Amino acid sequence: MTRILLHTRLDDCLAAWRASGYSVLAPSKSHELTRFNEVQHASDMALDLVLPERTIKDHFFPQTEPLIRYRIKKHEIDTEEMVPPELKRIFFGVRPCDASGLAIDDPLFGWDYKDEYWFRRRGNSVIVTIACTSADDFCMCTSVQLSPDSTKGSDVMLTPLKDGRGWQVLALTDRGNALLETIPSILQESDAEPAPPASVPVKFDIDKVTAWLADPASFESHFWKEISQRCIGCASCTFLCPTCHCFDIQDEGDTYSGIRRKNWDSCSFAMFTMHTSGHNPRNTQSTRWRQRIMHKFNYYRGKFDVNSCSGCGRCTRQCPVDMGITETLQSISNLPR
Amino acid sequence: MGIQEQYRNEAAELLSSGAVKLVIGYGEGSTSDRRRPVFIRSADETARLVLDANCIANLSGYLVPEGLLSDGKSVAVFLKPDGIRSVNILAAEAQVNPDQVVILGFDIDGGQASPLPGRKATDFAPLIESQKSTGLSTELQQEADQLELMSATDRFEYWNQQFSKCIKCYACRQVCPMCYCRRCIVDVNQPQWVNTSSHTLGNFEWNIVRAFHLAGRCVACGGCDRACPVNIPLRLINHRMSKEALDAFDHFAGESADQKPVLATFRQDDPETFIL
Amino acid sequence: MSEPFEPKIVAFVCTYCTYAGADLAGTSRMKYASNVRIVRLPCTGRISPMFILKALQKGADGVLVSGCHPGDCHFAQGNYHARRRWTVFRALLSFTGIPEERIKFSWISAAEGAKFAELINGVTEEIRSLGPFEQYQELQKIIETQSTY
Amino acid sequence: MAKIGVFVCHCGENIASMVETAKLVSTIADHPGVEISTEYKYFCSDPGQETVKKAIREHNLTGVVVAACSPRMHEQTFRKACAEAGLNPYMLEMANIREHCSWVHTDKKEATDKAIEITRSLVEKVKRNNDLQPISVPVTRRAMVIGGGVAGIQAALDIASAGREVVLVEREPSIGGHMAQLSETFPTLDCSQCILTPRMVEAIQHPNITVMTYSEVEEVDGYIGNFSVKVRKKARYVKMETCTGCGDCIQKCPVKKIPSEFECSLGNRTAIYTPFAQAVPNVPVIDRSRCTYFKNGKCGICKKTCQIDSIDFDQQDIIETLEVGAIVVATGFQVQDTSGYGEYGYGRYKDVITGLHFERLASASGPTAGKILRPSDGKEPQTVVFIQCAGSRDVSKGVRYCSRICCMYTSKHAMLYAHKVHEGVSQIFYMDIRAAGKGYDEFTRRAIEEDKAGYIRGRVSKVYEENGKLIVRGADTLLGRQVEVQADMVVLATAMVPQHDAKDFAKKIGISYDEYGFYNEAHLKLRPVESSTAGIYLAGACQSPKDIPDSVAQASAAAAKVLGLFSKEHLEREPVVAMVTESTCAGCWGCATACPYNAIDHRDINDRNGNLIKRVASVNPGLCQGCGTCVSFCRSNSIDLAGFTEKQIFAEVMAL
Repeated sequence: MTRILLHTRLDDCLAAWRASGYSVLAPSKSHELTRFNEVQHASDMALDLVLPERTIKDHFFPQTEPLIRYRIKKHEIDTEEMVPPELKRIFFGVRPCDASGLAIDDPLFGWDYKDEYWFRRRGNSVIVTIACTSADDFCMCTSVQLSPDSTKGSDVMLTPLKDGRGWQVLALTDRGNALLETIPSILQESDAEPAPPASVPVKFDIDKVTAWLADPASFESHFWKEISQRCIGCASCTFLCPTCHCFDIQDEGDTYSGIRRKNWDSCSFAMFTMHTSGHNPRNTQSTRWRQRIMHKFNYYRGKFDVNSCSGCGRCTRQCPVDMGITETLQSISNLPR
Repeated sequence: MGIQEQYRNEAAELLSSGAVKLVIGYGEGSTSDRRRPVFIRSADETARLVLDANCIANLSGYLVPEGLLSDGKSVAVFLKPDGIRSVNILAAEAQVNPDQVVILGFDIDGGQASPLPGRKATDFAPLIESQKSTGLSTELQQEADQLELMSATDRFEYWNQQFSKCIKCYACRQVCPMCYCRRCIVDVNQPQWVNTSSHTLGNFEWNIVRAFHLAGRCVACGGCDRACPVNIPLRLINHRMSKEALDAFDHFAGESADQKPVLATFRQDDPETFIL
Repeated sequence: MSEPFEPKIVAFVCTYCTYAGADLAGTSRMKYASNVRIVRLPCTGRISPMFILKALQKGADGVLVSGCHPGDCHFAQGNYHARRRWTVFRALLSFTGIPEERIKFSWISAAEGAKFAELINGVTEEIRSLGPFEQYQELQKIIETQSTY
Repeated sequence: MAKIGVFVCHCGENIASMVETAKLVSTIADHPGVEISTEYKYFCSDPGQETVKKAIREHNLTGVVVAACSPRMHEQTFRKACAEAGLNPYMLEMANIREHCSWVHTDKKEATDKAIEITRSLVEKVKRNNDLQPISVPVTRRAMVIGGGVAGIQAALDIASAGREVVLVEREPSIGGHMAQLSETFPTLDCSQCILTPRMVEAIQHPNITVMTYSEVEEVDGYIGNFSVKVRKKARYVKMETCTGCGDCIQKCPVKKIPSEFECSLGNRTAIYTPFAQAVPNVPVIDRSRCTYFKNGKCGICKKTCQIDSIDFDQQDIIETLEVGAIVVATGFQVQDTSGYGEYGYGRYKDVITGLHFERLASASGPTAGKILRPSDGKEPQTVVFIQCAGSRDVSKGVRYCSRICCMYTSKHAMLYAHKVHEGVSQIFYMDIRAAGKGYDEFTRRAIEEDKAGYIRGRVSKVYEENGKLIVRGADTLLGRQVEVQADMVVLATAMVPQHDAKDFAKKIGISYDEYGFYNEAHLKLRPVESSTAGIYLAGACQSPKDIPDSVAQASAAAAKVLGLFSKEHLEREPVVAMVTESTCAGCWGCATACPYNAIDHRDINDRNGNLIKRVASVNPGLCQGCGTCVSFCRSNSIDLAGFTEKQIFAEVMAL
């Protein structure tokens, strides 16, 4: 016997959570885009998507974030720190890959200096994940040692029932338990069978890939030029990635005042490594693509012992020229030894 | 012989005769209906080329990277009429030498790719001329009309919502053959005309500036619109600019390789009804 | 509201005609509304559309762009080029919902001090009746407040 | 760090009575980067300027804002003061709080707030000003005058007499222009050729003048002080060096029935010809299109006739490139084609002629040796009707402007007619008599009073033929009735219009023109002889319709301008010019296309081995006038304008 949540009780659930001071964000479609928006009703949610187009990363590490407000005075500059508000949030209907993305990024934001913006939001948020029972051609979680029902990064795991009436509910963390305690009467005990997870074929041999990347000779391989030839150097892969985390600090303002902000940046951009002198150590797109792959599957792994990829496949799904991590890693894993 | 076979043969012939050093075309993509740009350097690779109704991307942007044409050798490229117009603009703006571009022209109609006769951009002049006389896309116009019917306030709100989705990934810019600048205006920080941050104001400014820079240069290939990962209807704003260039200045982007930029020229009798 | 709304208007003008026209209005002691701030450029050809966007960001409720009459440009052609840019940029702004009434263009020669004064009064009055350009100013406010994400 | 000095001027009471200067001073003093902020009654006065200079020195100011009057008033004054205090003069900005503020507002608070904002934004601008140095351009002290009419001859003589070299280029075989065609000239009635030909001879004999006739300017490159002009010397087929002008070839030429352009087709010329007897140089040309030899290789009589073998059928056009520092354009006018005026019967009736025809009829050297005879039958007309404004001031069919000379020459024609045909009756249909000029009104009065010129105020609706007479039907608006006049000859005062190729020529040399094709002066009142392009000057009717005195006066004025330019070996120009950031320029040439002055060239950037890396735009500071049209075109912000840089304007706007 496990606890289940029926679709029909979802609205009650939302009401209870709101009553407990949470705001609920779930995949929904607004202005031709699927992303995590605040929802009031179950009917606002788009839970049948394989994946929303935007990740939940956006809500922890926003594309632009104000850090400091400054005012320029005659002889000094007044500053005022801007910290994110304390907001209790539930992310409902997160896919395992997106939830994993948060867990993958946690060590990065905390290894030397604890990024207050990230962890304050992490601490205030409960991740309610729904295991995947369907996948599309681009899904690749199984290739990066994750799975359609991976619990990594989740506080509560929902597994769809075979009969389609609802989900099996499993709290994974204290935060998850606390959340479920707000809805004791809404959950019920049942022995309904869970639906099997989606079948996601393994597309490359990650061990082979990481071994090749770790080989210093690979750095100068002609492979990079070949594989990245059509890359146009946009940042749609990095900005839609649940784990990419590079940023830039910018001051924006007028003569009298302004705001220092943290903005997403991307290794795909030529400007990313441009020096003031005009010299650019990564002056071709192939060196930039190499950096992206190396970072995710070699350097990050070396530092935090985890690949900086959760296999969501957005990089390929959204790529204007049909590139992406899958093709590159597939090609690496097919390289002759 | 189907068009794919025919063009594979032509590509092979161009490469083996040494007429071109490279063929830029389409290959199989990661799904059955996706096509991806491929770069073919020898005749025995031409079997990788695919040509069908899914080949919609405008490949002309791949002609621009620094150094590609500097050896004086020619490159062949698969282009639809929109792409041919792009080549004309790139030639007019001195970014490519049109003599080095061999066009493998085709068009898509009724779900079929069909060959277009001609090899040089000039060969397609009558085709482009007839496109001009046909006018801009009526589908786009109908979509744009929906917006024009709104009040300014509603229209502002509409774009506000659209642009607030923008994440400044610059896929629109990077995929666009016209965005060949060595340094984009958004990357100019002395002074910072365009707010780099991806808040709605910054997004608004970016999208307006890009549309303005494309005025009279956009060939409506739809690349930016398709590339946008957050589905901003960029086609509409670019269409509005094309319409203005055509209506006010009789300027149809990419008419010929010696067409002058619409905003670098003028006529003394240009319309000016709005000026007080 | 305690105080009546006074619009903020930024004008970009060429030095040879409209700036001189404004000088003439001054030397003729004509009186006009004080809402306009003038930015002097050598020629309307120098006026980039970015100026207009920045003025709006700075909270302008209206923008005025003015230069020599066609054929009178000190630089022979600058205003013809400017006119094309305005035509296109105006269409663009309008399409994105920035009301045409808020972005004004005019030709004012060095001799048209009276026209300058009338124009400033007319434009000020019109923008005053439109009210503040809250929609655009809201964009600036969003920047200054917390990220919504 | 910026150290800006702000100097708030009271301008007596002009500013101080409306702007609270003390508040302005104290508010600005609080602005970042302002080192000193102070006020004074008159900063433009000597003690005022002294205050500014002292402050610059004592505070080591890096920039100065004078909040006072319009920069158009005192910018130069304060720039000079800055320079004298050791500050680059371009580190100054004027905040216009008088013309744009105190004089035009009535509310002290509003005016003060505005003054603060104006001043503040200019403080931000001046922080970003750069030291600029005047641009020094070497001057080639040789002038070219294009057009050998009276204006061109006068300009050439004036420049040459002041000791500078001049090249006078004329496209016809002889200099002289329209004035050579005229009979007598108003208001003195001296013979046109008698006063002109000595000048023509003086010009060709002047040691400083090189006359190039039968030559056309093909291309003008370069800029003020440094023009490079390509001139096509058309093949004359007669050797200039040896021909003595004996005229034997002309006598013998068998092709005699060619309507003479000079005679307005009232007389004929030969295939080898000089346009008129007093032509300078007196060397004929062969009209290739009419010459039998060139048509079929037969004839060659002229060659056989010439005793000194000066005929050379093998001559080719020669392109000569000349370096000059200044150009005077004196390309003149033409008379409007009147064929559109069917109601006047021009072209249909032989005896309906233009004023210029009449000049030839009245000229002692003309086809009738000065007798007024009808073209149709050679008889002396007893009644002549003159129709004024036949094209001028006519919005529907002609030109909107007044041709300025027709009132005067029509009076003159009536007079000449009266002098030659004593019993003749002249009737003049006119709209207004415009006789503003020294001795002009007296002249027309004389025509009316002494020479019985009959003036009828009104327009002519139709000229038709009836029983061998021309009937002129018109209105007499003073009497308010229809009139019909029987005439033996009708003379149309046709409009003066630009040369047929005036616009093309303007494009070739890079000057601007108006809707008609008359060349634009830099400023109608204050710079009337300068074209819109520095170093190119205008003289005569190419700018607008003019009579001889005005043409000559303008020619001398243009010559004075040229001589002024030539007074120094180097010329100093305002450093407000465009500059290119080569590292980011993509070489799309939009700036070059947009530039009104063709001031932007291509520049190749090569690597050490001389291989081309890229081509970028490059501004020629000698040509650039500093309008900034290129700057707002450039999509990548790779071109900027000194004095009005993107940084400066941005800062100015962001401080508002």
